[in-house]
Amino acid sequence: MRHLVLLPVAAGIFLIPTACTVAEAEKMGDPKFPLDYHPVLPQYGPNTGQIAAGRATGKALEQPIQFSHFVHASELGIDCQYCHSEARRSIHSGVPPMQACMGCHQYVKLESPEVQKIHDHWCGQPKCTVRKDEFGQPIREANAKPIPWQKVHDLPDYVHFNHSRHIAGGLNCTECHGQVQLQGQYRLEPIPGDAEGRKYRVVDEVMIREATLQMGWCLDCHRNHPSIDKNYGEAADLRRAELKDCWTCHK
Amino acid sequence: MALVDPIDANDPGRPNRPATYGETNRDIIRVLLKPTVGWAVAVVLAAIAMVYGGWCWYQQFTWGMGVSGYHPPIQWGVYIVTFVFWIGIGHAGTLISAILFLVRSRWRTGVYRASEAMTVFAVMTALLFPVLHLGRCWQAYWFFPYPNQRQLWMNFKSPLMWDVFAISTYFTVSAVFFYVGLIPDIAVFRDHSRGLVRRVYGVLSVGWRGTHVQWHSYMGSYGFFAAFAAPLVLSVHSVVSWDFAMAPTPGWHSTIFPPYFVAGAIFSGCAMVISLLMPMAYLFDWHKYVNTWHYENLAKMCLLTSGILTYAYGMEYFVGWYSQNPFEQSIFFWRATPTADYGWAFYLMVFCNCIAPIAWYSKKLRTNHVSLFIVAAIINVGMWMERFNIIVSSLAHNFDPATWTTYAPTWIEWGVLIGSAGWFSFWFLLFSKTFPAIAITEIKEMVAPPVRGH
Amino acid sequence: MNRRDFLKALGLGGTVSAASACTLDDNVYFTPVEKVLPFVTRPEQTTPGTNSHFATTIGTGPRAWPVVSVHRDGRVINVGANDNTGVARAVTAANLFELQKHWSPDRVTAPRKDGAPATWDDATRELVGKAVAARSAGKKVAYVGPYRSGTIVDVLRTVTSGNALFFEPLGLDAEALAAKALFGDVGLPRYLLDDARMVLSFGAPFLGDAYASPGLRASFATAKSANHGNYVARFVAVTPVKDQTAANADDWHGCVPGTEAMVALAIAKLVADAKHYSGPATAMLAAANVEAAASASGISAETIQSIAKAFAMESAVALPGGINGASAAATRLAGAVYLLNHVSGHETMRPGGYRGPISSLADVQALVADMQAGKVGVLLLDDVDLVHALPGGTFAAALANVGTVVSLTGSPNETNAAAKLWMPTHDAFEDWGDEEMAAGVLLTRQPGATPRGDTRSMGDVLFDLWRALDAATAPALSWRDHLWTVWARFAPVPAPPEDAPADWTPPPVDISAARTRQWLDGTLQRGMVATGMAGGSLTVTGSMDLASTAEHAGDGAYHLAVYAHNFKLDGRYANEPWAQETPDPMTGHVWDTWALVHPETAGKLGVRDNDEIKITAPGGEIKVGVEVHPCVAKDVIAVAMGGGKTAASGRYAEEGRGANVLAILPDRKDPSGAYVVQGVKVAVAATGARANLVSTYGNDDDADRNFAVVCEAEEWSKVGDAETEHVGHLNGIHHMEMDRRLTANESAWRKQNPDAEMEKTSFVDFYPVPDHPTYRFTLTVDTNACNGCGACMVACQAENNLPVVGKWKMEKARQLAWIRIDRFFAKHTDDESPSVHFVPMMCQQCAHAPCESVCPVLATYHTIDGLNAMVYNRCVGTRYCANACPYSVRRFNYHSYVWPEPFNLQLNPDVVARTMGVMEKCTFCVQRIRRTKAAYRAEGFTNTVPNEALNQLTACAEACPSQALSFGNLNDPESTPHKTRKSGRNYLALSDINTFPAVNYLSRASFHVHRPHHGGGGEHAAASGHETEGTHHEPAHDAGGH
Amino acid sequence: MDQTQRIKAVYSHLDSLLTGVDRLKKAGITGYTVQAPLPRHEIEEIVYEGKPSPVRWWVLTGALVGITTGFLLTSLTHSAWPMINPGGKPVVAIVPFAVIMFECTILFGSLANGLGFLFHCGLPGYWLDKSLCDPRMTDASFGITFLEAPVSDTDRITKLLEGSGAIEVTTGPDTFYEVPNA
Repeated sequence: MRHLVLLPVAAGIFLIPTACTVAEAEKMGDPKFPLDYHPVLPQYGPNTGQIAAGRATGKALEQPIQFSHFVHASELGIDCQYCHSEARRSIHSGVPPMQACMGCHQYVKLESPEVQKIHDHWCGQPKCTVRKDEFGQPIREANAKPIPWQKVHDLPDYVHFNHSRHIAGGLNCTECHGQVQLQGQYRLEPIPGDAEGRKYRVVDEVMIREATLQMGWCLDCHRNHPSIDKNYGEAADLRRAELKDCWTCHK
Repeated sequence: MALVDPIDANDPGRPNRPATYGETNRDIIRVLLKPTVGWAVAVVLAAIAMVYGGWCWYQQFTWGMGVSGYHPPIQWGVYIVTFVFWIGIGHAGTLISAILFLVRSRWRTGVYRASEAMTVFAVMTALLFPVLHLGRCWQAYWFFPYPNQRQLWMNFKSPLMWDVFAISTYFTVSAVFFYVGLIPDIAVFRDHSRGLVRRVYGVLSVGWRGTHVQWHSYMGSYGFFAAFAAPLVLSVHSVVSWDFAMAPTPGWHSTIFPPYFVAGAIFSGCAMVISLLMPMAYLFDWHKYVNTWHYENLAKMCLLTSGILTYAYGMEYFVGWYSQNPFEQSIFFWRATPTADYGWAFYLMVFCNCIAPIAWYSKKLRTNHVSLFIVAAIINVGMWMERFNIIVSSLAHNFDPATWTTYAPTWIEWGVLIGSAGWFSFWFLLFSKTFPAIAITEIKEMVAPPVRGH
Repeated sequence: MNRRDFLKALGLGGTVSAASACTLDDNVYFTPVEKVLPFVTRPEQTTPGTNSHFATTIGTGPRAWPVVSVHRDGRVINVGANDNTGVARAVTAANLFELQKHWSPDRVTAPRKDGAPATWDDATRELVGKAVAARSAGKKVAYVGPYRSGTIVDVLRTVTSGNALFFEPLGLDAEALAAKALFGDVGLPRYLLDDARMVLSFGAPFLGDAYASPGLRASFATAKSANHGNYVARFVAVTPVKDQTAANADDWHGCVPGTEAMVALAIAKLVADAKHYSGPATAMLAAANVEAAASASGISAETIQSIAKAFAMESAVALPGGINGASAAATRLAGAVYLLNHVSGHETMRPGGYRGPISSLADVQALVADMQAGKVGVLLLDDVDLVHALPGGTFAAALANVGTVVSLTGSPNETNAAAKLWMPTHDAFEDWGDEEMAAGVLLTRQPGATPRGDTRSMGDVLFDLWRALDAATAPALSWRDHLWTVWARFAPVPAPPEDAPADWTPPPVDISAARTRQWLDGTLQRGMVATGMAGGSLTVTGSMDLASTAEHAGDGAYHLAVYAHNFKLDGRYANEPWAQETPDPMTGHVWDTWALVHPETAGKLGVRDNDEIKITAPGGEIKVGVEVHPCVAKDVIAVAMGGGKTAASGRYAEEGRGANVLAILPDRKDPSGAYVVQGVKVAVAATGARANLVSTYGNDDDADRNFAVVCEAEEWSKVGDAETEHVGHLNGIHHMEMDRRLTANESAWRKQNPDAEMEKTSFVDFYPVPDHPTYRFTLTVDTNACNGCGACMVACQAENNLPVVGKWKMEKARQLAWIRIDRFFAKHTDDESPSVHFVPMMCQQCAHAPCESVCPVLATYHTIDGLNAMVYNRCVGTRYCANACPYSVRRFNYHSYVWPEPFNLQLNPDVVARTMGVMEKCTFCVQRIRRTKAAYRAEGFTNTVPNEALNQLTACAEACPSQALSFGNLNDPESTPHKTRKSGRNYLALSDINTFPAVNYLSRASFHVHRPHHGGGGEHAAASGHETEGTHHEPAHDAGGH
Repeated sequence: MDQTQRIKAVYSHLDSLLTGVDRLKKAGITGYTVQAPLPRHEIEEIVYEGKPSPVRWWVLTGALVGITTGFLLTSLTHSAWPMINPGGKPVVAIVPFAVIMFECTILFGSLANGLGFLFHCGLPGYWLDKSLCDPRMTDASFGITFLEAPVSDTDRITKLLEGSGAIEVTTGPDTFYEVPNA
């Protein structure tokens, strides 16, 4: 049993470095120069600025307003870039400002509860009516709130995607976003409490992402998309090489 | 039929050899019987060290590499030093089991199983470090070639990629080689146990029966394993040395590195075998199988490789002078300056690796267990210091003088180093208590077979 | 105006913000769902996701810089160079510190009354009430602020009935007093450095921000360049401390602090004699005494004479002392320097410098006396910290007797900590304003962003006060409209209509008229209103007593020299982490205060680097760490200002606190009433403790590794940077023949010469240099132009989201500087002061990069444009690349750094914020390259970017105030890098190790290198000559006549 | 077809075993399994007459597959990204790839060696006949076992084995030995 004497000795040997190590680790919590603490999965934690692509496709997120692309793009035939007008100018496609919604919906479909939600955000309070100026334009309320759309096509922060370059290259929106004009199928239901018995469209799925938006998916086009030959002619080979360069997309 | 005793009558190991096959079995199985207190204490200590190291790694995992003492331009330190150290330790095992097998060296028999176990566990320990020293160790799977949605592969032109292939090959081949050699011996344990233990050993021995077909394949296969492991062991440390030699960093960028590293690895490995087996022999009373004869031969290996190392150190300086490369000259001049930041490390290394082993030129000191153990321990320290010298002092004195700086490891790094020793010892101790740490079959080959006579 | 509205809209959160409460969907990864917040109404003039640029002015008074503020989605994220004013196409470090001040978490952004939040109505009512009460009680309403110019000055003076003081502890008041005495009321003089062959400085830190007027650094670089004329200007500095400015001197004469005035006057007298001057200054020069000056200053009479001889011989300019000359003879030094320039007849000093108000210390002391006497009812405090700057706690005590202390700035400091009423006004990024940086140059300031908090324009606050005090004269307009009206007076007068009557007069200024609006738009885009430059030359109209002696306070054994911290200046940027963490150019120190001690003095004191010493002066004592440094005169202890800021100035000021050297000075002023910090004798003793200084610098010299390369100034003067057959022949370093493939791209060359055989070079390589068909992006670093000011480092930090790591992580050298400035000393003996050489070092974008081939996961590789790419999120963090990098320019994220809010709003969205475990490095601002390429591709699918769009593309090149960095495409024969790569001064860092770097370096011209020459001038000078600077012997004998 | 049964002989001496095997061979009897606690060349020589183990063909195949895999893996994956070119080396650079090819050769060769060993030994062999599970065969004894000796030959074989010096010859159904007290 004389070996057991070793145990306290060993405990001492380990206790001293442990104390030193703890002291060293404690230096990390500095409020002036905060560090990010990652208990489990460092790369996807909050505030790291990184999120994963490759979310499973085919499931719609709960959106604040049951907007139907099907109605607007297919039935009414509105061009994508009528509302998403920044796509040809900027890296963002530009979720349309509420101003754009109000452009039409100050006149049309006012009875729809969904349209009423736009008005509510516009006014910043429920059950509001939109005030109009002398030109008939809706007056912006001071406490207007933007509509908190859930992001469906979400790229990681380390990816640089420039909408305007893709539009300029002649790509169709559907090549990446899928058949959005067919999304937002609806059924008609009577508006509750409406004296005229009008109906409104009930949309089940506002927006579904059809592509994975993963790197390999991007590369499938960047390796050889017909638009490269069309746009670059003789320089197409060089452009293809450039398009496969990491820095084309990564930042 | 004339049966010739394969044992040389003048063999110094002979007096301690068991008389019969049965005695061999009983001697080695005896280790299993009751856990000795010393063993239990050692396992507990190793486990504590392991847990402590794991906790340090957890700190690093959550806070980042910043808990270590690394900073530009010294981006590698204790972790890579320890990595190379453990890989080097592993090499002696393969040398003893494969190369000495091929050259039919008799003294390997007693120590080869334990050395091979040391190899496997040392490589297992070393394997922790490439992962552990990564800034983002959770992405370590990117090192392996597998088809992925990113359509991305790795850079096979990188020495680190060679390293990944070399080390994983080395681990795989060593483990398979080790296990193939173990199979007949596990079968012995199986046949000497009962109940659940017997089932476990039964599964582990994969149904070995000792039939003539099996022995025939075994011998053929074993030879090929040895034949593959021999060049592999030389290549692995060459590749490890290329991790350094392929970078232009002065002090690293040298063609002498592969042989220099291999010799160093065998040097440290043989010393480690001595310092590992001697306590084990005392703990489990293996003196019949592992004794002065083996230690002395290992010490002779150390003497040879110590000479090679000393020559390599000298050559580094000679080439530094002869090449007239100002960067090389500067780094070696700086290293050897006693008052420089790492002068102490250089002279400690020279003492441990070049001067201390000289004691073993004396037969008396070479056969004395105390001096053997002390010098082997010194060599182990010295070989760690050698890697420290190569890695840290070269980086500290990189090309741009405006960035010259020094490096001091933190307690997290020491903790991980301690933890790695615990991890290694833990597995080695578990192994020696549960598996034949001395090769039963091969010992039996040394025993005169039972002959009725005519 | 509509822009303000859109800014409000943008303030609603931009386009995208991460939801704080993440929901998880059932995906394969742990992926938070983000929200997209659209605009309510679309703002005009801007497109979300692109940068908007607003020409504006950062800084006040003589330090006002015309810049553009860069905005993204409603946030100001960066400061860029403004090329339209002709003043300076550059960004200085202080501008970027102002940017960080804008986002500082310590900034007060809403009014406060007695420590409690208040509304602007309440605060204004309080201020007006107190001011009216003070007036009626016969008490003063006073204002103390930094140097300010332009329209606001008159408003301040009117509101305070003339009790507005504009004071900074940086020593310009002596110069203003001297100028007024000698030349009358013309403001400060303007120095023309461009054509000077000799620049003689008595300490003014004119290459840093402490003395900066924009344009001086570029002018100095022009003077130092042989391409401008066939000469290289020689810079002689007479000052006790070789600070960042004096480090650029070809001859530095470390004098005893406080004796510069004697030396200057002696030189002036000698020059006057040499030039046979007879004029109004003759009488004043009579006081000069060369022998007395020599014995007092420690500079030999021969040296003084040779300086004077050189000064008289050729076009030369002398600069005064700034804070380094602020001794008891500060005004006399300035006067002597003015006379020196005057009597030399070189006409390098002209009217037209800064002419805004500069209050002297005497003015401040008068105010302090009033305050103590209880005569000040309301004190309006602007962004100047007098409690910190004035010795003896006098100002703090006087503040207690002031009726109401009002802080008009939102940046806290020790002075406005006493404020009961906080009325934080807009900062430069939010406000309208103008600054008369130099006479006739009115720089305009316009807001680009919506105010960060609930702040107001200072003009509007003052107008409110004015209206309450004197409704009759108060302007009815808002501050902005008032400014526009002021500016519109300079609008071109419209041509009279054809049928105009004979007595037609131009219509009055009407800012609502379309014509005026159009002119205003153009003016705002330019950022400047030219109000008429002053011409002619300065004439001496007055006189002053210039006789001075070495006058020292205190009785210690050592001289104390006080100089301005390069980045914190007098402490005003002490709470800006960028200012704290950018290494001091001379010592590499960060986050602290240190004392420079000459090695010999250190030996006497028995101290080593980082030992703590106690400095005892008549006003008190401080303890600081020692930096043993050869760039300081013997027996002089040099301590930088800007330390000792407490937590009252903010959390980062506290982190890098150090010690306040100003606090231990005796309370004194010079005879004219100027601010005095020099000329104090102190007792110094080692305390035995160790200090905790952190320096990022390694070895002091470049160990013969050809990082810091010099050429002979005379040789260079003959040939300039013209294309030469023997590239680099001026450098005298022996390296391999420059490979033709490095100067011309193979495929580009082949396009031009389709039938020619490739010329064989003597250069054999295992692998060919990669082909760059379109671009080979290259940066040229002219180490002759670089003066070490550090603007590039801060600009890089702002552009590329480099986190600040703090002091204890800096102790482990964890700085994340993608560009660093290596400071090398030339080899020197113990007895002489070395030449200093600044070498900006960034990623060299090697064609055969050692870092690339060792990366196991291809996170770094060579792009087709010749860049060394780094894909951050592919990096696993082996750090092997950093080990392999011969230039040690790769930086590693040891932790995930988080920007304390609201610093995170300054982040550049085009660059990802790296997380822990990832290697990062300079990539020539690839986000800007990508953006520029996309802009040109939008015009046609194969457009390549022309040289003009690339020349200052990177953040460092854009910032560099001396234009030492130029970016370009090596394949383009018109680009600067292409041309300089063939010059005689060109060298590549570590060219012998075959990394084929993209960065060109141009060697620094030195007067102290003499090499044996072999054959003709174009041969390689094989013998590598080291600079042999003898600072104390015969410096100027060769300054003339070549 | 003849009925078969097991015959098992245990030897405690190596020369007796060799004599037994020799006699069986001379008698032209096949179908026996020799067991030994260690590999003895004498047994191999007498049973296989110097014929090498077929494992070597596995090894050769594995090594060739390995070197090919190494080359294809490296060159194909790099050719997929020809513009991602680190350090100025050619896309397919044989010198660095040789290391990978070497390691793959060793790895695949060794794994094939292991597989060949298992295959030719009939391992894992938990289902093997219980007659072969004799603890004495891993301890100090040798054995010759007929798993399916024709019943008609039983007597002849038994006699032959006993005559060669077997200490024990048993016939009949499975014989399973309890583990002795170790």
